[in-house]
Amino acid sequence: MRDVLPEERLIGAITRLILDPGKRRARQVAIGAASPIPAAASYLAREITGEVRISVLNQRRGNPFTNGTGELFDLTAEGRIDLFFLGGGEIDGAGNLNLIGVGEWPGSVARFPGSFGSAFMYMMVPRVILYRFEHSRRVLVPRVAYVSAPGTSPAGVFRRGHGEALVTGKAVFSFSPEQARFRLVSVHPGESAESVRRATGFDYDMAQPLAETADPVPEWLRLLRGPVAAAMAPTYPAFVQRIWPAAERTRSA
Amino acid sequence: MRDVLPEERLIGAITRLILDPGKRRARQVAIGAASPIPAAASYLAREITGEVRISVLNQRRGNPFTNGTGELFDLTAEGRIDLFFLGGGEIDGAGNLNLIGVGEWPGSVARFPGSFGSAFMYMMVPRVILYRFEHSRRVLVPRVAYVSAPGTSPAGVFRRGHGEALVTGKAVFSFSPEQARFRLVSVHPGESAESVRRATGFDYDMAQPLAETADPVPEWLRLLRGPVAAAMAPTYPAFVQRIWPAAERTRSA
Amino acid sequence: MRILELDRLAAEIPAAAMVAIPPDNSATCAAFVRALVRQGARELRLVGVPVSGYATDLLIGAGCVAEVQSSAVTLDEAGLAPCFTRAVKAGQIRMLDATCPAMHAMLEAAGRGIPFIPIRGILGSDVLRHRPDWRVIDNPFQEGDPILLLPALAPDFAVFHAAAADRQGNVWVGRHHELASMAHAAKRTLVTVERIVEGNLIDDERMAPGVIGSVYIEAVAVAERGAWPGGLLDEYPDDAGHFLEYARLARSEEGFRAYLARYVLRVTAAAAE
Amino acid sequence: MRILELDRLAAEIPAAAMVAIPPDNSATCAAFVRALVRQGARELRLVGVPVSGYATDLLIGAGCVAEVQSSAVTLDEAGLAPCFTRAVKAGQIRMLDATCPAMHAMLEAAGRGIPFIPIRGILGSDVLRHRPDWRVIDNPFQEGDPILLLPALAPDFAVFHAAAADRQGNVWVGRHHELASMAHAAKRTLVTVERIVEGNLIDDERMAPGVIGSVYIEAVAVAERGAWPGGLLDEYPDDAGHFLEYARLARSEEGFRAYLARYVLRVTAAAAE
Repeated sequence: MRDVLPEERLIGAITRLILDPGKRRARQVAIGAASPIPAAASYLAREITGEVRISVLNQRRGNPFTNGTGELFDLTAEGRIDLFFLGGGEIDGAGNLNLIGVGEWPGSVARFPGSFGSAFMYMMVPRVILYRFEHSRRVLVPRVAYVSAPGTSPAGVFRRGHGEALVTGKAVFSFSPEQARFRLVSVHPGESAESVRRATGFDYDMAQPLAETADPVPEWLRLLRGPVAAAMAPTYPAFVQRIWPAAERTRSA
Repeated sequence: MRDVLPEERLIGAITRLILDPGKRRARQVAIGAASPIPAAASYLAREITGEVRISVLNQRRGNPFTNGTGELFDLTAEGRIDLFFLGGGEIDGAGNLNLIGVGEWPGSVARFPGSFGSAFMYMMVPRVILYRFEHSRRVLVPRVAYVSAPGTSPAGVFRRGHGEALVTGKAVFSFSPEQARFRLVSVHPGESAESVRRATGFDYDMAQPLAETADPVPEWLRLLRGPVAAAMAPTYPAFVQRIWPAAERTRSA
Repeated sequence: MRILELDRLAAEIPAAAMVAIPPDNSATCAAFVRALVRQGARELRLVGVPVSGYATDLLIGAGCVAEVQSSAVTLDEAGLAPCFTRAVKAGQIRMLDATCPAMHAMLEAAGRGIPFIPIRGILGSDVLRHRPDWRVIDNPFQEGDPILLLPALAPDFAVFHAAAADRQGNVWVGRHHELASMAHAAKRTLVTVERIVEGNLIDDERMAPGVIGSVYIEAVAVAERGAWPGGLLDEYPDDAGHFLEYARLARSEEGFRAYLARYVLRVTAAAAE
Repeated sequence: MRILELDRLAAEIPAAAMVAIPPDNSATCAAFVRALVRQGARELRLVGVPVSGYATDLLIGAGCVAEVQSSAVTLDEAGLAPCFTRAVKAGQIRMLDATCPAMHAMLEAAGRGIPFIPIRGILGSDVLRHRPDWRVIDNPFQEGDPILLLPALAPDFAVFHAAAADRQGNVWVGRHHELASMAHAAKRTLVTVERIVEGNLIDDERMAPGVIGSVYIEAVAVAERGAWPGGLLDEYPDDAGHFLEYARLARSEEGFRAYLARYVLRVTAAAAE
């Protein structure tokens, strides 16, 4: 079997978070558009447990929505979606997400596409995993310029959950809503406590001892390179072709 | 051509009300379930003007609703329905409708089926014509036992229209929302001011002079017995067979 | 999603459950309701979407019902609903009167996960006066504009009949979009179908718009002609003669017992659907 | 309902109209928008349902837009929307930021004829802080529960593409139920279609669930492949290569002019669709 790819390690790390036995079971997982890494982690979790349903926005086949593009939000409002993934142009140390821009409102210095559903989903889904591959002081800032979606809410505000972790290209953080603060849990191979600290604009706690992000176990790699790649190919053809080219998939099968 | 039937006269009277040039044009007319007389009047108005659209609840073919049984109410709330028909187990002199019952709530003495959409439609459709064939002191009461739908509303309450007329098996009344009071406009052949007064439980004004309800003009009769009967046959087969049996329709065509 | 026998499906409903069912012209779950009667269902709280018909009257007559929330209970062309009318006069059931668009709106609010929804009209109706759970407020966007707010209504169960389900639990209801609203609103949804089809109904662009996704569906049972005496889309028309027979028999207690014996309790291959 | 030529249909939109259009993956009205550009449409106020894509970016670049109300403007896989990004940084358009379920809910409220609708979440977002037209109240049904109310949003026009219309003006949109919400919400609805079909789409129980009834439709024009470079259901996939070409060209003013010249302004038989 070939070596673990960085993408596969990220997928494995997210899969471990999804399957965390201390958390609500993720039976219904929704994936935003154009997020192949979280999608792959969800497909892998489905292969492992056999009980995860996945809704990928804008997926032509296998998309369970028949009531228009608003149905995901109705399902979420009702509490029928267990887990969602979010990112952001900026993420700060209190878990706030900025998908709007920087500079004078609504973005005179930098303008991101917009908030999408984040202002709603972050508060209404019981479990949210934050994912952003770019790990830099530009993205991970002390304080976001604008809050698309708040990391925490005052008592009395209806909210089902919070971000529970942040996965980047360098590390995995957990998040404490009580302290509104991240904790560095593991660094990916090739990174260190120092390299992560240098690349991170916000302050955070450190797990003691600090772990290295674990590789996916061989069975997970087999599942990724076989059934997960096959399930993802129709929706993420470019990603699958890049990470798991057909020849590699055949060899793994 | 055979004599005018009482049903045809009722239909003609309602058609005149629909086409009243002093009123908002009735382009979109909705018909509740099981009301063949108002339906026939609407179909006749459509034949005459060529611009009336008719929505018949529960009609299998020709029903424009594709968004479920609630769509009529959404259309109405938006102001897209111009004219509707209502009746009631009791109708009082102030135009209030009772579709609930009599006696201790919700109907220890008499229980009608229920309010259906009346509490909403009566206030949200710009034009409502009241129709009840039975003209008796049991139906036309001084004061309804319960108000399913109020005849008038206090200033400040959002309301698009009121009942503009009441057509019964004996007579035609107009309604003044300012006075919350009916005025007897015409009596059907065979009836008189006195016979109507005797059969009516509520007080009302009288038009001077009191007219006799006019017969439909011959062209209207031809339309009724031809295209209107044909258009109605799929939805109201028993009614069409009784009023315009096939032999009669052929003769008129 | 589970595929069960009809009687097992009906056994999912516990005593005192709040159950939303469609009226006679909207793919009603008549076979399911007959199974409920056979099982001696008790203290049900029925919800009409937005009105109620034969199925509700049958359950009332058989003593299965504690409460009805609806805009009307009617046999349409066949006249008044006899068991309902008797039960209301005798004070044997609680009747929560409503009005059609309010029933739709309360279910819509539940399906959208919002705690309440405004609705125009209704002010001045005695229906409102008898609904302490409904609230009139001043429109926060326009002074001097009173408007009614309705609370979300999330029944314990939605039950209806449909033409087809696939093995993933997707259910094709066609233009009966009100059934999707019921399923979205209810905590659990049980469905009887004419048939189970192979493949995935959602993958077919011609079928998908009329499908309720399996995420909303708890269990399905096959019940051929399961809406009878109601009709189902273009599959079969309603049985007007049977509604008249029911209305005639149910006018008396003895007649109703005879109807039950002939059409409901007799468990033959045919009656078990 | 009228059946018009595409350019006549586009001419229905006056200057400063508020126009709701779907994003690239939801049967977007791309051919219609190119016709708008050719006609020099001005001061449009665009509404994204719930986000905006190529069609909005094209109109912005061509100087047709005064305001965008949307949850995002994006070319998805092809990256940032270049004309939008430039125009926001330069302060050339008013941007009313929203969030997806709020866009859906505001349109839903208009389509239901209610003046406002509640929505959960969003409290604490700067999106809310920049929307003085949104209001937070205390839930009248539960003390100490702040909740956001959104006003109904009724655009002057909804415009989208669909597979087919019949001559009565019924339009089949399939599973794109969000297009029905747009049509219900808007004062007038204009539609481009792949084809006009004979018969009545509503009479076919297989088609009816995906039909928007003619009562909502003002006018229709045939525009074959009218969603291109977007896709349409199972009729044709989106043209990912063209989105990339657009994104690349539109990165500069000159490139955008070249794109207009090549794909929008050139009125040949093909370009006129």
